[in-house]
Amino acid sequence: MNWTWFHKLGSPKWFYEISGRWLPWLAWAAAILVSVGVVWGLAFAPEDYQQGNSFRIIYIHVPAAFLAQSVYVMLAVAGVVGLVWKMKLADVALQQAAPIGAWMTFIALLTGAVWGKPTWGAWWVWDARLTSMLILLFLYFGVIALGQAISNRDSAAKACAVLAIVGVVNIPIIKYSVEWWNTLHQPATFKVTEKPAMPMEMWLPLLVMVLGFYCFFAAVLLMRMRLDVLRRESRASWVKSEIKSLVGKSA
Amino acid sequence: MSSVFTLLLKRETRLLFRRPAELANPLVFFAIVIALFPLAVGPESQLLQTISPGLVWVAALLAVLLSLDGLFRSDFEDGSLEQWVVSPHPLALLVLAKVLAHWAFSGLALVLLAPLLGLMLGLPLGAMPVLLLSLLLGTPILSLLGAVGAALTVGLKRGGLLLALLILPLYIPVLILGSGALQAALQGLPAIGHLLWLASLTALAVTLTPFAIAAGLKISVGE
Amino acid sequence: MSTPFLEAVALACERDWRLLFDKLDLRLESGEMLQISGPNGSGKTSLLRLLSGLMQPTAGQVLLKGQPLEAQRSELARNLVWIGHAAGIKGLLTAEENLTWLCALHQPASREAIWQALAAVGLRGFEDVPCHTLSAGQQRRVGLARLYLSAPPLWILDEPFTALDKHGVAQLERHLANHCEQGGLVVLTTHHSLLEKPAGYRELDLGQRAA
Amino acid sequence: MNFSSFADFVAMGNHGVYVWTSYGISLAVLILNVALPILARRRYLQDEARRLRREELK
Repeated sequence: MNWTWFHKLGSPKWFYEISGRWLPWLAWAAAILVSVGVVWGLAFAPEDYQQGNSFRIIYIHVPAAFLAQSVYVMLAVAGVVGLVWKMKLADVALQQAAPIGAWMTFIALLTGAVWGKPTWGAWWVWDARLTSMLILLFLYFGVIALGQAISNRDSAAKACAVLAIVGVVNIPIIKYSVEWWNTLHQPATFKVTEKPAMPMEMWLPLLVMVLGFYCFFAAVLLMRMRLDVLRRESRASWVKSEIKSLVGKSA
Repeated sequence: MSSVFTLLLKRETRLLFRRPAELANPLVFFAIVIALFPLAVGPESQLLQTISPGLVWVAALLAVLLSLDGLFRSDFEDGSLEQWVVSPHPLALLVLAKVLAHWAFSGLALVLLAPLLGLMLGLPLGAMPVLLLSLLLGTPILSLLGAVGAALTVGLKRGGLLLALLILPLYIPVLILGSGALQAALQGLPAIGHLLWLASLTALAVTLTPFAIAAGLKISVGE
Repeated sequence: MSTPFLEAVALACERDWRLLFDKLDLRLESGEMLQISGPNGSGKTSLLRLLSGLMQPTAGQVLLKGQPLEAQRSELARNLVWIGHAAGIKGLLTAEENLTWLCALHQPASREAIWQALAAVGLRGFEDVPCHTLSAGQQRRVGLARLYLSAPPLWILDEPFTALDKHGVAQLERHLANHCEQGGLVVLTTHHSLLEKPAGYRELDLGQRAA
Repeated sequence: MNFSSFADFVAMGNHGVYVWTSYGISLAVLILNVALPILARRRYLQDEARRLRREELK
């Protein structure tokens, strides 16, 4: 098998060039998908027969929750790549993705709580999903705090990678134990997000929103990574010339 | 290889016993936290009994966490960790011996102290075997997972609070299963399911975490 | 050209956004002694830690007998004595207990050999004294006693002379020179200039490289 | 269109407060996530411009 693409991927210069080409496309895709999804979900999707219009929060809650979970898995994957193949870009990706993931978790938690008020009559209910999300937020805080606390950036990236991998092994255990704890304490609660069959007019905008959120994440991640690459590689000649041309443009 | 394991166990034991006050600190902390609750929520025995499973477990969890902050600190400062890293023995094995020694004296003492405090909270005698077993199976996981955090934060000036932040979320399954077992026992239900789950998590932790601890220590030493 | 015992190729080290050194090439053969000097913060300790595999270089690599370090950790461990700033001595344990453990960790030694090594560094009669009651110089001697046991060829020592008295310094210098003449290899940092230099003595000034 | 009038759309069948706060705060967070890296990049480039000018003066 030809592995040159993999090593090329590790080259910051190559990444900077290719990501510069992808970024506008991703940004536009995210903007279009999210606006279409929002308008569709808010104005055109039919209302839920049980929850009425408050169910429209699903179009934010579910994509954010999806993204929050997959970003954590991505942290661990980046961690493995960084530790095993010593790829610097994976370190960059890990540290730049963590805050975005934490914000997505925050959105999922907040919309879940707001949604809970009309559905359960309380702002916060110790529902299995919300509780798992809260724990996920704590896990993100851990990764971010550890990355900030270690001053040497290579060690910081490696330490975060180890923590993310330990966390990702734990996530299924946490998830199942929390679900199990939940059924033990409040049997047969009404689950908001698990509807037996959602009609197509309802899940199609959801799909659009999920795609939009993923594009959004990719675009923001690339933006953050590009800046970090410039900072880290500031001694390389291509970065110096790139910065000169950028400074020249803005001045 | 195994001789180094037993030698390290002996050495750690010797070190712990030359400073016995440090062994007692987590135990005293455990007892004080438990004593705080009747003072905070009132002395009604019914209420105390219902919350006692969670209480004992939260207190045990915090006591273990507190004792772990210094787990690798002195080894880091006096250069012992460097010697471990450059030695021909697998670091994961050395680390396992170290955590095992630490658990045998702090975790195990906690397990032995727990029934006494359980009695003070009004736990019936019938629930004691489950309390003992659940702590016996759960505290090694707490020590091992905590050691991962301790390894990652050992080089930091103020790692204590960060350690709690990193590790407490990972303790949640143990907390749920441990206090769940005790709750089941209180209600007269079989607790064997919980205990089996705890046992399998212990097996998982013993096999996997030493590698994470070793990786964490290598990072901290290599800084 | 034969493969040298220890080799550094285009080594670079960066700490907290500061480049300590880069494009550093080193070839060390048996019988040589390399003294690394330079002002504080010039990366002396970092270079030693890179050579002993404790730290990963920012760029370049370290080769032991022609093979990269990471690929042969056990081979390195068999060949290396590393004594850092802190030698891994526990204050709560006695001199003998400390040395026994350090030997068990690297190369097991008999009780007699350990007592002889302690006597060689002038600690006869202090074998069962807890190390925290010893002076700083005596504690350092406990760590250095490892060099008087049947030691592997490569010694990497970070400031081995600190806290030693005049007699101790002279004795250690002689011992290091002896080791080199018998085909060993010593890499060390120190601020004082050595009086006793073996034939294969070299100095690397990190401060001058940067300037 | 699922709503008969704009007022209906805003009211969301008595759940307007919940729906609109959710969407509002989420949108704010998304914008923040875009704005922060852009601002950081601008600040970085300004710093670099200043550094380059300093070096030219030398």
